[in-house]
Amino acid sequence: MSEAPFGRRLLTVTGVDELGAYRVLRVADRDMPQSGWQAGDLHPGQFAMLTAVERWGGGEGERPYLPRAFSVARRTDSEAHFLLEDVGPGTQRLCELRAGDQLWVLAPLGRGFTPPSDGRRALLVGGGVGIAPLAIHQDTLVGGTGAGPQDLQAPAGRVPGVEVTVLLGFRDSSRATGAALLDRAQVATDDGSVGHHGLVTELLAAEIERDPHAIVYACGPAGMLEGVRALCERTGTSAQLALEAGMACGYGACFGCVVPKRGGGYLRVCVDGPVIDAAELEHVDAHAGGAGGTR
Amino acid sequence: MSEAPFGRRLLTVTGVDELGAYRVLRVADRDMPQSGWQAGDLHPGQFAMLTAVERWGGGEGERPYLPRAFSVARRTDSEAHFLLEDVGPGTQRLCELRAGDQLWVLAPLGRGFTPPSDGRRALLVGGGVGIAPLAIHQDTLVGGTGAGPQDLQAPAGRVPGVEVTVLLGFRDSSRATGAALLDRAQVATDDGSVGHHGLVTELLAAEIERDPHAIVYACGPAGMLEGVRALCERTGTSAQLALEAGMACGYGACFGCVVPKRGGGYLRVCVDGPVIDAAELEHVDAHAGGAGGTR
Amino acid sequence: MPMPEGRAGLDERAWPRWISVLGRSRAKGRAMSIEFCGLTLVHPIINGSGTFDAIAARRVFGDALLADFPFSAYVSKTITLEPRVGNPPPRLWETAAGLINSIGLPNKGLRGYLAEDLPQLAEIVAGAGAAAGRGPVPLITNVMGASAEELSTLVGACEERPEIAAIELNVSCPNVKTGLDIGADPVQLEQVVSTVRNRTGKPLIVKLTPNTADVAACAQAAEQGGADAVSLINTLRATALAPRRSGQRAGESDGRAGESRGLWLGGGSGGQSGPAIRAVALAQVSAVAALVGVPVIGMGGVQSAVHACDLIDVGATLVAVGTESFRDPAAGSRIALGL
Amino acid sequence: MPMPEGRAGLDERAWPRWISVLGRSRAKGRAMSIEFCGLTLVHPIINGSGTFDAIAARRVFGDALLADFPFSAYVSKTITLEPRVGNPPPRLWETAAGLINSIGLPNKGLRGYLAEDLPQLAEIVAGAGAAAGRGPVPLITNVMGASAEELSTLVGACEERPEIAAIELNVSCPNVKTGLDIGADPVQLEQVVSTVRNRTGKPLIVKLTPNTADVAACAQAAEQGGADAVSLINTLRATALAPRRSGQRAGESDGRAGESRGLWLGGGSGGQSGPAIRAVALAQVSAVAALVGVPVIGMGGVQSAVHACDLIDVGATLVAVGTESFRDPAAGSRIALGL
Ligand SMILES: Cc1cc2nc3c(=O)[nH]c(=O)nc-3n(C[C@H](O)[C@H](O)[C@H](O)COP(=O)(O)OP(=O)(O)OC[C@H]3O[C@@H](n4cnc5c(N)ncnc54)[C@H](O)[C@@H]3O)c2cc1C
Ligand SMILES: Cc1cc2nc3c(=O)[nH]c(=O)nc-3n(C[C@H](O)[C@H](O)[C@H](O)COP(=O)(O)OP(=O)(O)OC[C@H]3O[C@@H](n4cnc5c(N)ncnc54)[C@H](O)[C@@H]3O)c2cc1C
Ligand SMILES: Cc1cc2nc3c(=O)[nH]c(=O)nc-3n(C[C@H](O)[C@H](O)[C@H](O)COP(=O)(O)O)c2cc1C
Ligand SMILES: Cc1cc2nc3c(=O)[nH]c(=O)nc-3n(C[C@H](O)[C@H](O)[C@H](O)COP(=O)(O)O)c2cc1C
Ligand code: FES
Ligand code: FES
Repeated sequence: MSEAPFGRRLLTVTGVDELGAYRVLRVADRDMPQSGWQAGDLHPGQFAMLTAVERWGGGEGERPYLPRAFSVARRTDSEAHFLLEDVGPGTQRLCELRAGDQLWVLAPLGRGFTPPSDGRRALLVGGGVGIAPLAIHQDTLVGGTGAGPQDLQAPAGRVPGVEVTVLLGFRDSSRATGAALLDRAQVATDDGSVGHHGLVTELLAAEIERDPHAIVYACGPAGMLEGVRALCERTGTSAQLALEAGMACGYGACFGCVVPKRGGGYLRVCVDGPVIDAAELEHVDAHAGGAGGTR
Repeated sequence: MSEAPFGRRLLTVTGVDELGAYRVLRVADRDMPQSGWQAGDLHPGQFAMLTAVERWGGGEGERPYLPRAFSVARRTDSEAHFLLEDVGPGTQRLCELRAGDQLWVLAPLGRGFTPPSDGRRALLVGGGVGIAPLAIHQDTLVGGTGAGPQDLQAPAGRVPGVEVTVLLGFRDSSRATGAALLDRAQVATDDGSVGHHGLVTELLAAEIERDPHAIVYACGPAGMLEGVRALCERTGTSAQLALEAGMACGYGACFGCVVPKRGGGYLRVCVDGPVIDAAELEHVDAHAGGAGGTR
Repeated sequence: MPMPEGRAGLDERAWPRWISVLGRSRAKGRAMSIEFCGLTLVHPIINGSGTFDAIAARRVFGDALLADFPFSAYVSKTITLEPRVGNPPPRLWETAAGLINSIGLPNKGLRGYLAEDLPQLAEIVAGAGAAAGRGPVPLITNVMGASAEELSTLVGACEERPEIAAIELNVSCPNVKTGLDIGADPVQLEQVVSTVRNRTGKPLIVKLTPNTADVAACAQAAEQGGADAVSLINTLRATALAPRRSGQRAGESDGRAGESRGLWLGGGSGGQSGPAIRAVALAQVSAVAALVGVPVIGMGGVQSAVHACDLIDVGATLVAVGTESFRDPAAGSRIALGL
Repeated sequence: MPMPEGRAGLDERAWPRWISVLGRSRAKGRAMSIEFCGLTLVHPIINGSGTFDAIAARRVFGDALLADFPFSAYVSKTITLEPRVGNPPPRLWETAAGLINSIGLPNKGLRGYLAEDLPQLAEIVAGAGAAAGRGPVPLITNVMGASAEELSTLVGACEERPEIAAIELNVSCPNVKTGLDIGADPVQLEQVVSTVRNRTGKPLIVKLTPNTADVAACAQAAEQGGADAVSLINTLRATALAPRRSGQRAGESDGRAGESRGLWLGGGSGGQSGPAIRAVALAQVSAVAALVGVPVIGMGGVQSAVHACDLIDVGATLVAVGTESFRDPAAGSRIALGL
């Protein structure tokens, strides 16, 4: 896993693309490592703390004030991409950014996913903006031949012959549009407007049935993650969950981003996570939930 | 003097024009009374409390937060004009406004100038952004035939045959450009780049010498106002000074905007002023000074 | 001191009575109304003492003020026994999301207030009530004294004036040189309150100081002393230095240390108000409401109905608006309508 | 309590010694240096306890942290006798220009700290010093106890460890259920300080609580008890309610009153920090520096060199940065360079 340079870096927005209910924020960044599994690499699941240079630290209701956490959704050789959902003042401000605007970026932070060992199948399960870390995870595992843009260089991390299955759940069709961020995704929607009418965990159960040795990589709303955790506990499937928590610093300084650890005590999502082995958790509680930071 | 409607009004910016070191903020406003000397009229010297709807109440350094006070510089039948000098976060934000942006406006506020009695000459003496109230004062006295725009309707207040002499002092030539706001102004600059090299009070002394019965109307930096006050005290000339003070409310609620009264106690600039008879003051202190609010 | 759980609006039964009224009334589209110490108020929003000069506002806004009077009860600025001119300027400093004031309680003194201001205020609150087809908006007079004797004189004089519906004791103003701050010491506070309590049958509100170790203990002392209600929070003690170069912007300076600089405020230090103190106010109101039985008037940084509801949800019966009225004179009505 | 004039940096001779050094050194382009309780610091900016976990930061940033270590002395988070897991989440709430935290002082307890954390911290401060061609960055250990006995044990244990350059007593943390807050009562505070004073020859810093009626009196008590320095301000007691609808924005709600809502913070209430408390901090530091002879560490909402200079101008010798480090891990260096 790569170390972050000490201190925020001042980067420039290259563009913000609409993706259904979401936005893809593209930032010019040649210094962040490419994704992979070696020590110096950017590990899929690592995140960044973002602050807009202009109009941050005030405004109606005087928020946002602190930086906000976002998974690196994609790494091209010249850009870092972030998937945004406007759920409050910080994400709203970031969604308003335009090409040329400047951004403070502290990254890469946290512990990411670890690749599947000895050719086991990777089940990528996500929902809402939780699909962001799964996108770069897929890019990295399959060598970026997936839904990634052309200039996506084949990452160091390519795992030869690994089989990747992508299962994504969304509330409605405008959100399901986000599935385009990944390659060959099976989609479930709560309202049945796209794909399977129901929960993504139902699709997951079927896949696990078929292949109990698969490894699950999940990121999404708290409810979904808890469903995945409970299911994998029952079936004895190993799962890596990318959690969220309200964060002030993102680098272990404030002790604000904790989730309860199995057997007592707490884990700091920013340094002990965001990717945490499901076995370390008794349950995923509402505050460790997917899209929506402190929700 | 006209009463203000109770509560801020949401108005739209029609344009912001450059005027040397200053900006002229034009706001669409058909409801504010036209200028004149009757009860219901807008009196020259009255002011407004302005707040930008967007990006006010936060930002780097978390200011501006409170509304800011500005003299009505000109009243056309469709617009109110304000002269701005960028001296801090509030004026900077207002200078950034563009046509179509919205503004909260509480106006008209305070006591304005009273017209010269029995054909006495009006000596308008100003400096820096302090020239703003003098512009509408001249418009009103002479019936708006001066430097005012074409659609400037002849105000009710026209004082037949009144003689108006305008003396303006500026720091340098880029500020002296502001003199264009008034008609037939004699200009003095500290650096001698335009007009008389020296203080406007020197020009004033000469004018008073020539006509001791003239009435002085002054607005500008504290130093200039104190010079005018002291001069008029010596020569027994009656003078009306438009003061400034740091303000929170503009309508008498906070008691924050006071200046010392001759013989003890304080006057609230927003309700007892901003125009105060020089005889009511022992001196104009640094905080009651012209351009720059709380300076 | 952390808040006992089960408080802070968690418990249905803990909500002030009027909220259910409000709930029903909204359904039925009727105006809400609240009982407060025997007074009937049309909504829960009043002004913070010293933040709305109704006499000046009447001159500035004319009858329009009466037609849309923003408060369901009107609180006067603090009145002292002798006249005060207040502190020398500057009296204001804008802070991060707030304001520091060092006004110094200018007022005409008890005699001047009763002779000149009270009749005008009475006419205004009567006019405001009449404009809404009701009786006068209840008038609350806020008084401050350095001793129990002074306060007794003040309260005794108010007792005799029928125009005054209730009395608020300011035992907390941080930016005046009263030496010891009686409001900060529960023992002293209880003595003072019980002394003045005997001087009036009108509702007696004690405005607590936030600059204390245990505001809930002070509130309890006021209650034991016989207060009919408590109000909080007053401003937090704060100060500011003169900017380095005039016109220089916060954050912009290279900040050379050691330049000779004076205090900005003529009064030396002052009191912080506005959004910056909102979360502190919420904690103090919550702690007080959890401990006392008398109604609580909550205030501090309220800018919107959301903020007012937060205070109500932790147990406030009324909410006062102060600094926000400087930004918007009609803030009181805007907030009341949002409820 | 208003500030005596003639203080607050008005008086040349009142400035801390290092400022003139700084003045000279800047001219000569040399690094500044400051004496603080016998320690020599390269600049006046340190961290606030509990706001910078150097061990975690070392893991996240690697040697880059040592090369650009942002503080001239490093203060540990608060250590207690027994281990603490801290408060349940959520622990954070963003406010108007600030942050409320309800962390609950998680730490490994004295034994765990001395055995596991201290050696790592010692290595980090040594590495940071070495990277600048100097000795170790002085390490200050912050301890908290519910009683004089507990504090004595903690201080006594620190006394024996040469890695520890100085000790800071936290008598002020508002968001932990220690029952009575010793720091708020001058008499109690003096007793406690004089008791632990005998247990160590190392510089003893007392971190005062801001949640008190007269912080200057508390500072004086600490000084009389034998403190070598005082530090302030800690966070102001504050709280927050859960947002009505998730994702709902502040100010956006129509604010229906009386909806059942709980406290947001797992710990119930918490402490306000950040820009919102800056003016309160300036007033308290000013009042304390005017009264005590020992050096003062000022903190509260410092985001820039301007804010640090404000504290220095009212008499602080060192300035601590807390919440701003969350926004910018290198804030300490940025501010020190701006001086
Ligand atoms: C490791 C990690 C990775 C993430 N990756 C992504 C990503 O790729 N894409 C993405 O869109 N999001 C991501 N998030 C979530 C994102 O950080 C949050 O959505 C964002 O912080 C919300 O900020 P906001 O200001 O927009 O809304 P906020 O209002 O700050 O947050 C929304 C939620 O925060 C709570 N809240 C409301 N007010 C406050 C307050 N005053 N203080 C504290 N909490 C409050 C409420 O629960 C509300 O629903 C990630 C979070 C983490 C921790
Ligand atoms: C009746 C009246 C009429 C006016 N008419 C005009 C006009 O027509 N045109 C015009 O340009 N200006 C006018 N002014 C002045 C104008 O109101 C001020 O320039 C404006 O308020 C400055 O605000 P700012 O945020 O830009 O700068 P600020 O920084 O708020 O004000 C600049 C000055 O305020 C002081 N200051 C700095 N920081 C603070 C702080 N935190 N809190 C309080 N004071 C601080 C300093 O002295 C600084 O030099 C008028 C003022 C009054 C009272
Ligand atoms: C300019 C100003 C003047 C004040 N004067 C008084 C006063 O005379 N008496 C008093 O009890 N409180 C006074 N206060 C305190 C307010 O009533 C209120 O308690 C405080 O400002 C917090 O509310 P806010 O944040 O909504 O302003 C004053 C506050 C301000 C800002
Ligand atoms: C998240 C957080 C944790 C803190 N933990 C401690 C602590 O363990 N011990 C302590 O004495 N102060 C603690 N503090 C208080 C800070 O050291 C500092 O006094 C306060 O935050 C004010 O400074 P600031 O506004 O720069 O943050 C903490 C503050 C924050 C925000
Ligand atoms: S966000 Fe600060 S410790 Fe995790
Ligand atoms: S600005 Fe508030 S009273 Fe004048």
